This record gives sequence, structure tokens and C-alpha cells, in this order.
Amino acid sequence: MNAQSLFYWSLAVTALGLVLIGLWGVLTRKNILRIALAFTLADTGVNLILVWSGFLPGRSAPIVDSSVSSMVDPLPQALVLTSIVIGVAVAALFVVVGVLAARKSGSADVRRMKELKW
Amino acid sequence: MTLLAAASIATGVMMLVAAVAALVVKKLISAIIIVGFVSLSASILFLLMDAPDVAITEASIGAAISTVIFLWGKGKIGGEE
Amino acid sequence: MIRTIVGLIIVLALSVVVISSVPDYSLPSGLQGVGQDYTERGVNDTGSVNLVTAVVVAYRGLDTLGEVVVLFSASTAVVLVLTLVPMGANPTPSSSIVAFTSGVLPGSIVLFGIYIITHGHLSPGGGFPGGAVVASAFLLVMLGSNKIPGKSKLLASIESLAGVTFGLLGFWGMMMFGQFLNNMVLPAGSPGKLFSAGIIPLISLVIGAKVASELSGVFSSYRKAGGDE
Amino acid sequence: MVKALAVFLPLLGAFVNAWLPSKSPRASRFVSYVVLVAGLLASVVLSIRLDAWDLKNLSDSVILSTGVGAPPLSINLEITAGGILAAVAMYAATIFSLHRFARTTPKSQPLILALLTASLGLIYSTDIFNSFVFLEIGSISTIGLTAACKCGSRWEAAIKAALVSGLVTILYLLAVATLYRSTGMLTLEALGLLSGGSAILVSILLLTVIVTEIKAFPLAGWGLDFYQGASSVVAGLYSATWSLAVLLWAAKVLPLLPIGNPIIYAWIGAAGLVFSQLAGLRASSSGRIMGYSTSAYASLLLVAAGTTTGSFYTQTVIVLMVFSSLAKFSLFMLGNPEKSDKWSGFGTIIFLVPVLLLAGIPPLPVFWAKFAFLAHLASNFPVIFYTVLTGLMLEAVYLFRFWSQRSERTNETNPYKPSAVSAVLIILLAGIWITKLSWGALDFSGAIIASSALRNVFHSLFAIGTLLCLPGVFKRIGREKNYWFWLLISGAALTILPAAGNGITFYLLWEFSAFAAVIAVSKGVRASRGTFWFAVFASLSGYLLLAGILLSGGSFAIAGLPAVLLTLAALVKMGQFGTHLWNVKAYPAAPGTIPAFLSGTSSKASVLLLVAVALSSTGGSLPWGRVIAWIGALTALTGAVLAAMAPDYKKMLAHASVSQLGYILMGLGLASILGWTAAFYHTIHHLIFKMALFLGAAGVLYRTGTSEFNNLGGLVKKMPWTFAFTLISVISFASIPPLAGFGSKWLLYNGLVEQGWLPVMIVGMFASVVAFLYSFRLLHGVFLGQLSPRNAHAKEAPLPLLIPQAILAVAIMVLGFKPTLLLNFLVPAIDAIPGLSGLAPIIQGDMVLTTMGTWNAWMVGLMVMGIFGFAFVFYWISGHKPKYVGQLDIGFAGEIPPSADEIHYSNNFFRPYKRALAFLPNINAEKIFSGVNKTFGMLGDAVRALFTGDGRTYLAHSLLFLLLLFVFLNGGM
Repeated sequence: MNAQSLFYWSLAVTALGLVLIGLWGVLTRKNILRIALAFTLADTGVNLILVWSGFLPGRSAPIVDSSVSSMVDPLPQALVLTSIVIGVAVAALFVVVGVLAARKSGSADVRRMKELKW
Repeated sequence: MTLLAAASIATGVMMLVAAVAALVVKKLISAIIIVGFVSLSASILFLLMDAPDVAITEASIGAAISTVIFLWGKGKIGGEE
Repeated sequence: MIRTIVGLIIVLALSVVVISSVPDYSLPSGLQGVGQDYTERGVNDTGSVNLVTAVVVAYRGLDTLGEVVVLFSASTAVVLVLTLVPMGANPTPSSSIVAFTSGVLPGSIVLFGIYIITHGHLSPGGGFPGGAVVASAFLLVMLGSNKIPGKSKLLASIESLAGVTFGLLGFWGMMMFGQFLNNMVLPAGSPGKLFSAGIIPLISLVIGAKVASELSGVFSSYRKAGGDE
Repeated sequence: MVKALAVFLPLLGAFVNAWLPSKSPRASRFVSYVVLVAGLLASVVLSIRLDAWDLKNLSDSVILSTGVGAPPLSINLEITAGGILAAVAMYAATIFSLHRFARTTPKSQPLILALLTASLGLIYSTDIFNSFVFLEIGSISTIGLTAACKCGSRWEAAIKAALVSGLVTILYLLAVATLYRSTGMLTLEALGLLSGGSAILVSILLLTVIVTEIKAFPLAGWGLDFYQGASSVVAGLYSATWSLAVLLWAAKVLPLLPIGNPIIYAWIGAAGLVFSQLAGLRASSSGRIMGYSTSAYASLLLVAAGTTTGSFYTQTVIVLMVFSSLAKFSLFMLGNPEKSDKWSGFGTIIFLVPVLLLAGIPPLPVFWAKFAFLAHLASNFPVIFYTVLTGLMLEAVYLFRFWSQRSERTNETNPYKPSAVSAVLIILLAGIWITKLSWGALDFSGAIIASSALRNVFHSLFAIGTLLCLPGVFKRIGREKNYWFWLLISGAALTILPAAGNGITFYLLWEFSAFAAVIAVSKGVRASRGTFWFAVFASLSGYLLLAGILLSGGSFAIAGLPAVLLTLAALVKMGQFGTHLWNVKAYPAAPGTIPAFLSGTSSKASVLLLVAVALSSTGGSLPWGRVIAWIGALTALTGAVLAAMAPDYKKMLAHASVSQLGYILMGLGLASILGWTAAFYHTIHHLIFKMALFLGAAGVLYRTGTSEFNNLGGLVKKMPWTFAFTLISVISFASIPPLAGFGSKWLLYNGLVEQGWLPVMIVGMFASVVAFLYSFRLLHGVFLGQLSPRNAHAKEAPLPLLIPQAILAVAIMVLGFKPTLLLNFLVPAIDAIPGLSGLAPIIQGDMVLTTMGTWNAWMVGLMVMGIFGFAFVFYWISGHKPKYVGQLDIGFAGEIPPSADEIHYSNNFFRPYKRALAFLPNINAEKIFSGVNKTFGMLGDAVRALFTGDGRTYLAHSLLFLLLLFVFLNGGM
């Protein structure tokens, strides 16, 4: 494995690792804010994967100057811009709702938020 | 290219360690700061992947604004896990 | 404990699923599909030098409109929920250092943000990061002042006006070209200049205003609900 | 331009609304209404342009292109005809519900408009990332609306929705990245270009996302909690807009997924349908019940995606999903179930329509889609068909229970909400419209019963029976509500029933009649339990009928399983074989003349069904005729015993009715000319005397307000005419010559002897003996003995009830003395049926000759009257004086006298016989059914233990589902 593909695949491993760690946190953490943080981690990982899916090592950023020849794919970057903003919007709402739910159940522990079930 | 590989691996390892730390560390406030740090590192990776637009956005929105949001939430809930 | 282990097993199995689905571990040789098309004809189609902006604002403008709506809905929801629920806590008064900094810095931050917004089609940046930067200036102002800001009419007006403008620009494209959000209703100009790329700078401005005002709205309602650090 | 207006107007409205100062709620409401109505108009224009309303080519579309360039560079919205119909429903629902938001939380209007925009965008979107953006708008506005509307558990509901939407985001974006990296495109069509590992990865990711979002079992947990926790107005708006949009989006994406064999969808759906509906049986909160119903429809969507294609798929999905969403919308709009509900007559009906719609009862629109869909399944995927039908039956049970529980609280005013009423009206209009479109499927040639003579018998039976019940409808007791309309509807459907020329027509009319009768029963005082049982058994028999018809290819069965199912349908409808539970519950609960209608007239529909089944098979024989006859004989016996023990006038008649229908079964089971003649004769005879008895009971109830024997007695002095007519009926059904009942029994026993079915005959005869017991009790308990002081003011029954009885009594006399009037008509018609065994009776003047013997009605009549006359004269001459005994004057032979109620002489009248029968095992239908109920309940509890209420568990469900899919697809492909 040469340095270029090491660079390329190490990025993928980092991104996937973040997603998996985030999901693990989501499944196992009890504090509602901690779960929100885990979602943020997984989101970051997914965004990295998206950008990575259009990435080619050794090319330039998708801003046209004199040489049009070799650029990375602009589309995934555009998608990630959208995804980041969506992520922060969701996080803002999640935190507010989580805070209110925690205040109602008297603790931030999701195991206490089981009024609705079955 | 070797330099890039080394940088990306170093950043990646750091991020993964930090991510696990954010989930297991006792204090919620530390976790929030660590997640902010992970976001910032992610924006470095974005830069490495030739995505300056994304890097700027991630740094300003992912790292800064998200952190403020979480800090607010922590302030409202109070206490630790 | 059981949950931790089960979670670990699920996640590991998930990693197996993803890894086993990767077809091959070679490097991609070049761009494929629409990515190649964008790099070849992006500048001609839109007049924007920054292809990411070209995609965000021109080709996939509908996504961006949708994304603005996401932010809009989230901020409306946050403001709505927080105004309906009295939290009772007063914000703590800020220290003099913060107060001083917050008096000085915001002006230059806002300028920087506006620069990022308006040069989105020329250099990295655009509506989203620029708007976020402007919002952070607002955040600083808010942290510095000891007063609880009232419901800002200005914010609401900017938010609404920007949104309506975005929508109307969409209808303009519809009328001119039969294509919602077609950006070429203004001349493309010469790529690389500030006033070029059709209405991309205009839409960037609208997006920037919208992002800035909505994030600020969220902060302001947080502030009113108290408890920020 | 119209296209853009139809999609984006609500968005503009939302932006404007965000600015309008909160001090002028009227302005912002005005803006909302303007954009909504304008958007609705634009959608309607588009729908007309696309010719969407004939539901034929729902895949036709117009393109709304956006941005610069063309796909795959830019994004198109594809406005399909089916989508625009859904959009019209969404607009309408939003308009209907806006006033409630505008009053309570005026600032939520931007969110409502954003939700509508997201819904519209999602159903039109053709791009995978674009769909993601709309998905996010939708879930964010839903979460916001949920959290902002006053309701106890709103935050918990919102946080669970937020957790799930977080996971969905991650899985979805992983799918997007994989898709883009493999194909370089983001259009939905690009899904078809995938292959190998990435195809599987994208498929399992998107399938998990879809199953989670549409809330199909087993990933429905969050949705159930959401429906339970959100306020009803939010849940209503949600189900009519966002939930519908997600379903239609899923319907669009599912066929595009690169999965080898889509039958896997159908299996997920069918299994999920049964399991989730089992769990639904245990749900008590009405929001949660709606959640389970939503899950059922999501599962149906999966089944449809797995088993159908092309325009049939689109049509099925659009009709099922759009109208079930509207139904749920109106149920939610009808009020907050947690508060005390306000129902009265009209409100109950308004409330019932959506329930019937969800249960797929004709002629509501969902019925047509379900019928065609199930027909398709029956002929192509029988196992999935049975599974789906079971699930639907379970759903019907809890929906009816839901309805009966809620309509129990009936004593308040202000019954209905305008929005719900409007939605229900739309549903009804749509039902009429779709019925009109499907009109070609109906056939009124009467082909299912070839013999026009027999057809006419049924036509006239149903018509006359209904007419005789009508005069009494205005004599209602206490708080009984108007039911004449539903009686008329049910009777009209019955009257047309024999004209049905094919299976679907028969089924339609059958269900129509049954559920009009259900509504009529619901008008009684405290009738909700009785109505519930009636509705459950009516839908059970309806589903059996449906299954039989569909399995025999839309017609009536020749043999085998379909014939058995059809026969079972008829038996359930008759109340045979242990299903008498519904008769015993519904008749006493039903108001006024409804029991007379149900027992006398409506039960004959099942005879018609049996005849139709028998006629379509060779030899006019029912499947397992001997078994049928045995069922009839045993039911005749047990029904008679139960009737003798019954403590209540109407309950006794209900048991007696079941018992008498058993004789008809014996006759039909014989499959001989004699047997069939007996069966038809008894059908007519039963209609006559049972209606007379129940009308008499209605009169007694009207004057005394009670039907318990403990409170009756001695009414002969107050109601002599009622007594006279009841006496005639009793004599007749006790088979005492010269009245009509003798003939039917005589013919029947002749037939049984002719075929050598002696054991059946012995049981039948014994049942007739027991019938004497209850007929005596009936006369004695109600009319003879001492008058109870509480009935001292009672008067003769009103004329509208008496005159029909008089007509029926005359008919009994005429039939008794001149049976040949009828037999002259019946025998040739039955003789003409090919394949019936045995010889036809010969009619000579007043004589009826069989191989067994001769029956001369005049002679027999005169002989019996002579004997009676002799006995009467003897009694009169002997000068025996009656001794009058008070009602409570009974000896106790050393036993401790219990309470005053129990020492009434009518109480436990046949106690000695009960003791004599004590050696028999005490099998109680109610116990059996409650046992069945309990078993289902335990199963349901086991299933719903999945939904622990912990949001993280739901996320784990999704991920485990994904892993299972991976294992399955890798193993299966």
C-alpha cells in the first residue's frame, strides 16, 4: 500500500470509526445530552464519509483558476454543506426538547422517560 | 503525500480517541469541549480532502455554534450523568 | 453493562456489514458521473468560479432552499417551545472583560462574515459559513449585554424578508425559464468578478441573512430562557 | 407556474408568517388561509389537467424542474397524478385543522406550513438527497409542533421522534454516500445502477430507513409512542400530511431498490401486520390504537410493494394510503380522547365512518382498493393472503372496541367538530365517487341463484320483513335514538341481495346491510358492548365471506376450502356453532324493532348464502352436508336449552332464534328435495313467527320498560292482543297443528327419515321437546300469573307494533290451514334444481304426499281443534276454580330464602332441569370467547414487550433489523 492510498483509506477509516463510535454512544449512553453529543460525532463521521466519497488524492479544491484540469468532486462538498447546517438545526432542537423532557421527568436519564410504552 | 498520510492518520487517531473519551468521560462539560475539538479536527480533515468550503463551515457551525448549544443545554439540565 | 456489550456487538457487526460491502480497495482513477460534468461545464453554466457554490446555489438550489427551511423550522420550533415554557432563570451578569470584548469585536466579525457571504462564488465560503460567522457576532453582543433582549423585530423581519426573497427568486426563474430557482435571470458576467454568476451572489446574501438571523433567533431565545454560560 | 404555486406557496406563507407580528393573529391566519386555499386550487387544477380523478393512470406526471440544467445535474420534482391526489388531501386536512392551531398556538403556523411543504416536496421529489432534505424538514417541524402543543407527554414523544430521526439521518446519509461513490448520481433512478456489495448496503440501509419512517412493525415503537404522546390535533395533522407523504415516498422508492426479489417486502409486511395487530389488541389509549392502525397500513404498503407492480400498485397504494390517512385525521380531530368526550347520536356516526373506513368496510373508498388488492393476493400469493386477512381481522376487532369504548360516554352535548365532519363528508363523497368508478365490477343479474322463483322468495322475504319492522320505529323507549334510517338502509341492501350476480356484489351488499344494522343496534341505550360483539362477528363473517369469494376467483365456490369458508361465514352470521354470543349480546341491546329485523329478516341472508353455495356446487349439496346437519341439530338443542334457562325475555328469544335456525341447517344439509322444501318452508315460517314474537317483545318493553322475567308476569290483562299474537306464534313454533310450524317440522322429519339420518332426527325432536319448555315459560313468565305492581299502569302495545303482529298472525293461520299455497310454488322450483336427491312431495288439493306419509292440513287441524275443544269443555264442566297465588308466594322446602328478587317465581324457572343436566360439562360460549380473547391478549403482550419505551431500544431495533436484512439478503441472493 503506497502513501497515497494509505492517506485515502485512513480518512475512510477515521470517518467510519467516528460513525460507529457515535452509534455506540447513542445506543449505550443514558444522559440525553450525551446521546445528542454522540449523534453529533456520528454526524461528523458521516459528513467525512460524504466528502471522502468525492475525494481524489492529489487533486485541487473545486475552485476554478487558470487550470481547469484536475479537481475533486464539488457535489459531495455541496451536500455536506447542507448536511452540516441540518445537523446543527437538529441539534439545537434536540437539545431544547431534551432539556424540557429532562425537566419533566426530573432527570436527564433516558431510562426515566418511559411514560409512553407498549 | 507521505506527509499528508501521516497528518491524516495522526489527526484520525486523535479524533477517534477523543470521540471515545467524549462518551466515557465523567463530566458532561468536558465531553462537550471534546466534541467541539473533534469537530475542529474534522475541519482539518476536510481541508486535507480539498474541501475548504466545508472546512470553514464545519469550523464555524460544527465546532463553535454546536458547542454553544450544548453548553446551554448543560446549563439548563445541570449536574452530571 | 449488558447494554454496553450489546451496543458494542451491534456496532462491530455494523462495521463488518459496511466493510464487506466495499467492492474494492483501489484508488478511484478519476471523477465519475455528475462530478465530471460539474467540473467541465460548471463555470459556463453558472458563471461561478467556486464550483461548490455553483452546485449549492445553482444546480441544486432546491436542496439549499430546503435546507434554509430546515433551519427556519428548527429556529421557529426552538423559539416557539422556549417562549411557551417559562424557565424562570435569569442570565448571570457578564464580566467586564467579556463586556469590553463584546463591544469591540462584533463589528469586525460582521464585516468578515459579510465578506465570506458575498465572495462565495469566487472563493471558499458563501451563505452558510458567512451567516454563521455573523450569528456568532450577535452571540458575542448578547453575551456582553446584561439586558435580556426583547423579541427582536429586526431579526424576524430579516428572517422573513430573506425567506420570501428566496422564494420569489425561485418564482422569477420559473417565469423566465420555466425552471424554479433558475439562476440565470441576471447575466452571468465574467467569471471571477464580484458582480457575476447571475443571481448567485444575491442568493448567497439571502442565505447568509437567513442563516444569521435564524441562528441569532435561537441564541436569543436561549438567552431569554436563561442558563447560558 | 401552476406547478410551482402548488408546491411552493405554503413555503412563502411560512416565511411571511414568521414575520407577521404576534399581535395580529388575524393577519397571520389570513395569510395562512390564502396560501393554503390558493395552493389547494393550484393542486386541483393540476389534478384535473392530469386527469387524476378517474384513478386510472395515476403514474402520469408533469415535471417541475429546478435550478440550472437538467437531471442528474439538477433536481426535478415529478408531480404525479397519484401524488397530486394526496396533495389535495393534505391541503384539505391542513385547512381543516388550521383553526385549532390558530386558536391555541398561533405561532405554530409557520411550522404547519413548513410541514406541508415538506410533505409536498417529499411526494414529488425524484432525487435521493433532495428527499433527505424534505425528510429533515418534516421531522423537525413534527418535533417542533409536538413539543409546542399542550399535551402531557409531548416532550417525551418529541424526544423519541428526535432520537429516531437522528439515527435515520445517519443511515440515510451513509446510503447516499455509497450510492454516489458507486454510480456518480443522486437521482432515485440511479438506485437501479447499483450492483454487488454496494447494492446490498444501500438496499438494507434504505429499507431500514423506510420501515422505520413509515412505522411498520417491528420498527414502529417510536411511532406508537408518538401517537400516544402527541396532542390529538398534532397527531391528526401529522397523519394526514407527513405520515401520508412518507408512505407515498416509500411506495416510490421501494420498487427502485436493487433487491433481487421484492417478495421480501411482502413477508416483512405480512408478518408485521399480524404481530403488530396482535399487540394492537392490547392497546388502550386511543392515540396508541391509531398508532397500531398506522402500522397496519404501513405493513400493507410493504405487502403491496412486494406483490404488485405498475399501475395496479400505484392505484392500490394511493387509495389505501390517502383515505386511511384522512380517516385517521378525522378520528383525531374528533377530540382529545383523554378528556371527557362529547358524543351524541350524530357524533357517534361521524365517529364510526372513519372506523369503518379503516376496517375496509364497503362502500367506503378503502374497501375497493382492499378488495382488488386482496383478490390479487388470493390468486397469486395465497399464504400471504391468509396472513394479511388475519391481520386485518384483528385490526377490525380493536378498532370496533375502540369505537365502542369511546361511544360509551354518550350523555353530553356538542357532539362533533366541524373539521372532522368535513373530512368525513369528503370521505363519503370519495366513497361514492370510487364506487361509481368501480361500478363496472358490480353485477345485478342474480346469477348466483339461477332459480328466479327462489330468488323471488328471498326478495319478498327481505322486503316484507323490513316493511313490517318500519311502523314501530317511532315508538322508541327512553333514550333510544332514531334508527329508522339505518334499518331502511340495511333492509334495502338485503332486498337487493338476491339480485347479486357475482361475488363482489354479494359481498358489498352483505357488508352494507350488516354494518347499517350495526349502526342501528348502536342506537340502543347502553348498546356499546352489544354493538361491539355484533360488529366483531359481522366482520368475522364478512372476512370469511371475502376470503371464500376471493379464493374461488370472485365468484361462489364449487368445492374445497372456499366453500368451507363461505359456509362458515353463513354459520357465524346465523350464530350457529357457538357463535351465538353475538345474537345474545346484540338482540337485548338493540333498540325497538331492530331485534325483530335482525332475527327475523337479516338472519335469512345467511340462508341465502348457503343456498348460493349449494347451488353453485353440483348436486345442490353443501360441503359436508351431514356435518352441517349435525351442527344444526346440536345448535337447535343447545339453543333451546339455553333459551329455557334465560332470565330475560329478549335473551330467551335470541337463544330461541339461534335454535330455530338450526332446523333450517338440518334441511339444507340433507340435500334432498324434501329437506330443501322443509328448509325454505321453515325459513319463511321462522321469519313470520320470530318477527311476531320480537315485535310483541318490543311492545312489552315499550310499555313496561323491562324485559326481565323477574319484573314481568300477568300482562295478559293489560295487553290481551299482544298475548293473543304471541300465543299464536308460540303454538306455531311449538309445531302444534293446525298452525304453520307443524308443516315445517313434518316435512323436515320426513326428509330425515327418507335419507335415513335417524340420529339427527332424534336430536332434532328432542330439541323440539325442549322448545316446549321455553315456549311455556315465555307465555307464563310474561303474560300469565300475577301482574307485577310496577306494571300496574301498563297498557296495550301501540298500534304500529300491533298491526304488523296481526298481519303475521294471520299469515301463520293461513299457512297452517292452507300450506299448499306455498308448497305449490316452492316444490316445483326446488324440484327443478338438478342433483337434489330424493323424491318431490306430491300435492293434491290440500293433501301433501311423500313416500313417508300424507299431510292434510285441514284434517289435522280439525282433529287437533276437536281434541282441544273436548279438553276445554271437560275443564269447563268440571267447574274447577283457579287459586290465585301472589307472585312471591312459593314454598322453599327447607332452603333458606334468598333475596326478594330471587324468590320471584320466574327466577331460575327451570332449576330442576338445570340440576338434571348438571352432569353435562358446563361449556359456556362466553367463557370460550373470553379465553380466546385472553390467549390473543397474552400473545399481544408478548409482542408489545418489544416496545419498552426506552428510545435507545427503538434505535437498537432498527440496527438489528438492518443486520438481519444483511444476513438474509447475503444468504438469499
